[in-house]
Amino acid sequence: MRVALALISCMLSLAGIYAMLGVHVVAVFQVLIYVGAVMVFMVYVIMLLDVRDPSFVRRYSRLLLPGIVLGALLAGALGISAIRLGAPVIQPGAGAAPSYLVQPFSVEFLREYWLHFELTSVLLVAAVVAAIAIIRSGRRSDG
Amino acid sequence: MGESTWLNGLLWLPALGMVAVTLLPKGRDSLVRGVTFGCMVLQLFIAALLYQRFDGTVAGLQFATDVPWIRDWGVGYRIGLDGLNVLLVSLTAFLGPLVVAGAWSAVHKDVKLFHVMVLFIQFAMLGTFLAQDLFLFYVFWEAMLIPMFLIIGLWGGERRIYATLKFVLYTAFGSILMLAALIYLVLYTHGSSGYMTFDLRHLSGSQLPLNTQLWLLSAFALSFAIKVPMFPLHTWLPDAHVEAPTTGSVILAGVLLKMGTYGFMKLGFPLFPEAARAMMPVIMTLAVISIVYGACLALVQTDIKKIIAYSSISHLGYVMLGLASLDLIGIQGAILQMVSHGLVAGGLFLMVGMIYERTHSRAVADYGGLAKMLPVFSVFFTILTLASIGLPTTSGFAGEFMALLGAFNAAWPAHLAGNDLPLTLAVIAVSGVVLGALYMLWLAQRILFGEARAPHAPLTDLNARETAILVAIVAAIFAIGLFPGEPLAKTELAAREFQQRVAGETIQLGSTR
Amino acid sequence: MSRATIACKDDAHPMNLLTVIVLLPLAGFLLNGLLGRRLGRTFVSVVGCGLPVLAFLATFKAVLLLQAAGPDAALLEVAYRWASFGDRGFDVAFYFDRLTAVMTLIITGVGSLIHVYSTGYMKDDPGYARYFAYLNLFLFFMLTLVLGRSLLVCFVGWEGVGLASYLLIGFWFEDPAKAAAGKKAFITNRVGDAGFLLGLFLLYWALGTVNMDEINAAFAAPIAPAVSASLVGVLLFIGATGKSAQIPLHVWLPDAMAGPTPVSALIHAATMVTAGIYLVARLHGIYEHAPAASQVVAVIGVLTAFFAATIALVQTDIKKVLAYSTVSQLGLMFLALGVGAYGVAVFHVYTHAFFKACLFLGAGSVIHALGGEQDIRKMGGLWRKIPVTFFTFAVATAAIAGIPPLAGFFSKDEILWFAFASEHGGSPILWALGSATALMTSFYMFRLLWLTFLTPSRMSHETEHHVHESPLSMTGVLIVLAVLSAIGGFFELPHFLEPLLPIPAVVESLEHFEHTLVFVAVAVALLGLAAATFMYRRGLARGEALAARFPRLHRVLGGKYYIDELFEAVLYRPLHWVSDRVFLGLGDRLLIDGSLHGLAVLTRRASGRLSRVQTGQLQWYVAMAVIGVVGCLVWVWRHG
Amino acid sequence: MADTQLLLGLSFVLFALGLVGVMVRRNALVMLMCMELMLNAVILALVTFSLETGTLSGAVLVFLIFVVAAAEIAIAIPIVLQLSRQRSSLDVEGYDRLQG
Repeated sequence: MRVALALISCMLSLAGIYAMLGVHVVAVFQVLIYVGAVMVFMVYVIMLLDVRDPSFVRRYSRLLLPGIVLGALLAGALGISAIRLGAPVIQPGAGAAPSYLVQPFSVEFLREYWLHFELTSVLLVAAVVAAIAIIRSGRRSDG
Repeated sequence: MGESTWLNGLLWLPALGMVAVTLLPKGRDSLVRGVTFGCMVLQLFIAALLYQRFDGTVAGLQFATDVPWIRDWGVGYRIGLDGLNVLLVSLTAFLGPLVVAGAWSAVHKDVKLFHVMVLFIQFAMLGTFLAQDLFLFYVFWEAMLIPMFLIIGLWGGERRIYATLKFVLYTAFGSILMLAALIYLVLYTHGSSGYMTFDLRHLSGSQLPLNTQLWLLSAFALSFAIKVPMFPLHTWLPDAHVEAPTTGSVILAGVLLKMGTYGFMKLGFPLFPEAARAMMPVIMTLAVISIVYGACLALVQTDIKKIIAYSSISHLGYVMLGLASLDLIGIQGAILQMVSHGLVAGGLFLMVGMIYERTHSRAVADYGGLAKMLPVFSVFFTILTLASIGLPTTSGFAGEFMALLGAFNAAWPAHLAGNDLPLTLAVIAVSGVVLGALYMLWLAQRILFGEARAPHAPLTDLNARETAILVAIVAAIFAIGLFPGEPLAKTELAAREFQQRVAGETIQLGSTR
Repeated sequence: MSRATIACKDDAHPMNLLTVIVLLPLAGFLLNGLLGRRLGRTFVSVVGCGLPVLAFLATFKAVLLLQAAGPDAALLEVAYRWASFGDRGFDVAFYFDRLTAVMTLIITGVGSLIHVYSTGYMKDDPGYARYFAYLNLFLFFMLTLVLGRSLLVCFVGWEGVGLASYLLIGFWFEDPAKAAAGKKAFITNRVGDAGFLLGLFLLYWALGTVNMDEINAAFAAPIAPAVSASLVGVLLFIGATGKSAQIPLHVWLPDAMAGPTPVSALIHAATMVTAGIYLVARLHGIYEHAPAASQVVAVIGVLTAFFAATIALVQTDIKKVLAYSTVSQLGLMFLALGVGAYGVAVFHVYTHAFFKACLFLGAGSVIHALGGEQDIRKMGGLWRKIPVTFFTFAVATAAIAGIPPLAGFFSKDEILWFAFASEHGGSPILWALGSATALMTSFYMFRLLWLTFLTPSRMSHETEHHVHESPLSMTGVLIVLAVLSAIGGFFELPHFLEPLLPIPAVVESLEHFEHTLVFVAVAVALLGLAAATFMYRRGLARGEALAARFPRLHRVLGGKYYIDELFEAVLYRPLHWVSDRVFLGLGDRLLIDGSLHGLAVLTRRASGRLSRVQTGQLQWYVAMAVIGVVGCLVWVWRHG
Repeated sequence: MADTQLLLGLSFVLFALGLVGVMVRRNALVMLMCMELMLNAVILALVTFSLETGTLSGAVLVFLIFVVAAAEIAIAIPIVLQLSRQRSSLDVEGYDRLQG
């Protein structure tokens, strides 16, 4: 449970950063989808499963030390490669900086990327069907 | 155009045969055997006709067909009859009906598939011999493996899985290297001469630097050496022979072993002449080792088929010796020895098959005094033993004699020039003649003479069918033994061309100095 | 030395005669072989004996033709071209000059006599047809050998004769020992043939031809060919030792007695074993220019003669005594060849054929009479029961011992003379050994005569009463041969062959010794007779006493110097051991197969260990992924 | 422009932490949550690049990631539920049936 709360707070702070950067749409949806939908679902599941589970007691797997070392290594490597590569590959946009406010962004978004928007709906439907399939196969196997 | 239709007919007849046999109803075994036998006999007639009309004096391909197949790779369906393969094609066609007749009463388990396989392997073998295009050659070369794998695998003896796996893996390993070398060669000629072709005639024209030639030749040589089989790569042969059914053994010994030597003669040496010349001492040494090694091992075997298998290694050592001598007589001897070994080993395996059908035992120790019980069998067995030893008037002698003569013709000038290796090798090869007599006579004496005993003692002597097969083989052996000039006239031009191509300068024939 | 060769094809000459001579016995073989068993005994004996006689008559006709054509003429007849290579090739051709005439006459003549004899000897043998088929096959190959013009055709006959002797020695194949003797003969011959082949290849490379007359001419030509005559000479001599049972390769001849007696008479006395001498005599051109090779021939010849004679002294089997005597006589012939007396050697072949065939057939008649008994210690007192055999046997024994008027004396005396005085390598030592051999020869021959015929009978009772004289077909032949071996010596063969085979010049200083040596030879022969009579007049007693006094020597001689056991230990067993342990065990099984199986096990074990990486733990996979990513990043830096 | 360096650094750290979390923690749910954290880090990096280069497609992509994240968690949770019911524990080490 504590992990979930920590994660929610982290996501909210991220939303804050986005807002400060002026990308309000993203900030709003971040809160709406991530915190609202995903984390609620996660909290719900955590509450569903009983707490006495042994994995809560022995928290860390055998890979504790190597895990941390690898994490640090990765972060270092990413950092170094970012510094060495210097300016990002893609050139700064020639046009005026588009405003990230809600109205112009959504007009722009739906005019150009309507296809991708529709595709996402297909993806969601697929996800729902998959979820149901897993549940049913689960019931049949123990039924 | 009429000319090449005969050859295409010869090649595609077994394929048609396969289709015909598959369409036959399942249960009718004798019908299946009849159709296959008819197809083989028809093929023999065509082959005889082609052999008759093949003109020894005309260089290059005869009855050739050249149809583009995969155009942008330069691959063509190019087949043709030339001096090198005319005798081997005739041998294959000659053995075809004998093989089918030999297995008349031996195979009872799903006869149809068996005969389809026999036709398939006949088709693949003829294709390999006739192919004048490297790609086509490789396709047929690989196609041969499948039926052989099944024939040994399905109808073989107890350890057939091990034997057939070993056989296929060995050959496949070799041919993969060959494929790599083949592709490299074609790409190289593509690079240097601008157009990509698999046609043998053009490929042999390309000038490759020596060390690439060496690499390519060693890849080709490995694949062919496994097939010959030469000394270090021969262990698959005894197992394959012991476990193969009679038909499998006869085809394996009769024709398949010639693929390796034919490969050397047709592809290996002519494509890479300088490398071939450089590798001659190695090949000659391996050939002589094969002769002596095969003979010695045959001396200590207890299974008749193993003895004949090792004797095949020894005989084919002579072929390689003849080829490696790069002397016209040696090359002609090599070609003749190939045909003679096909007949002799084929005949011996057929006979072992016949005795196996009666007694179901291949161990030498189980037999004795067969001359008393099976007089006709022993007469033929003695004749074939003598042919295998290389007694004059038999084809075995003609082949060995010329191969050794060629080896000496090449060895003496080298000896005078200070390089003693070929001479010592040739002298050791002659000792192979004595070893040959040792093990074959030991075998003949153990099973033919002495007091009469055999498993399931009262044995019936050979029936008409078996006698007819053996009469055909013995007749062919004596024909070649007494009149080798006639077949050699057909191959002389090609052999001379091979010699001049590989030996570089045109050595005056058998020059005295 | 150009030779008037008359191509047989010309009109003055009937259809190619030589090919007919050769093919007649082959026809006999085919007829008897295929139809013999079905058409009964009479058909077999008519065909079996008829065709060799026909061949004899045809030879006679050829000889007459040859005589008409002058002393050193030759009939040449090309049958067909065996194989051709460009402008050159091998063809099957037959060549008939005086040397071949003599040899062919012996082969067909003595051969026919022996065929007639065999009809009696093999009468009740089930394999009657097969026997005559093999005998005719032998004649066919022997004639090919002798009549062949090129070394190749000669080699065909050479190996063919080996085959025929293999079949005939192992004729009663039920008995494994007899079959093994046949095998041993064939293999020992084969070793000799390998030497022959080496010589043939060398000649073909050096001279480009294998025709024997051209070879002689090439070596006689002023510019010597590229190859050393001695090397070729020695190689061909190895072939000769194989066939004519000289020292290293003589082991097969005594065992060859396992075959029927007429076979021993024909093959191992009269014809086959003389093939080696014919070869050396025919290719005298080489040996004239190869003093080293001739020396080798002479030394091995005389050693074999002496060595075989010593063994013959103690043999108890009647056929073994004769076998070793043959080896010894062959040694003498090679001695003659070694010292350049080619004509004399052929003369000895000629006389030896007669009396040795007569001896063997006589022994056959004795064995036939005693119902298969071959041990001379169980014989004796036969001279009254089988008088004709005794008389002919006695004449032949006297002939071989060298008693003056008979044939043996003439040829042996000339050999010893030339061994002593020939310019071409004669030496007193050779003569001394030769004379010792002659002494031993007459001793063991008369010992044989005494023990079998003249001493009081030691036969078991029931064989004694069963003894009967052989039928006419056998005794008739014996008489003919006895007569021939008596008068044979008077026909001066060396001078008949003079133009062809030169008689060596004699060292002047020793010129006058000739007559004294003749007396010495006669004395030696009579001394042997006396010693044998003294030793064996009353039976075995004295012989055994002598043997008892030198037990070790007796055992060594009896054991034939243990040569067979030596070959077994030095050649046969190591070959088996090497092939079994080293090649098969180590080579095939361990190294090659082992490495293959090793490869297979290696791959299986390696894949086993690799699969353990799949632990099933999610985190382990994530860790692997991270290492991968970091690796890529690092790689990008280095190569980026 | 200094803040892009900062933001990027933050996203790398967040990503590394998420990764460490996945590797270290035994509980399946915690692993899922760490994955969510890694996703957020990626979104942050995406947004910073989009801002820096002033193109809109960056933001659009963010939306797609939101959808994907939602779909992913929708499937992940039932799988984890099934696994936990079968193995009667959320411990990841228990799920090792796919062994080599």
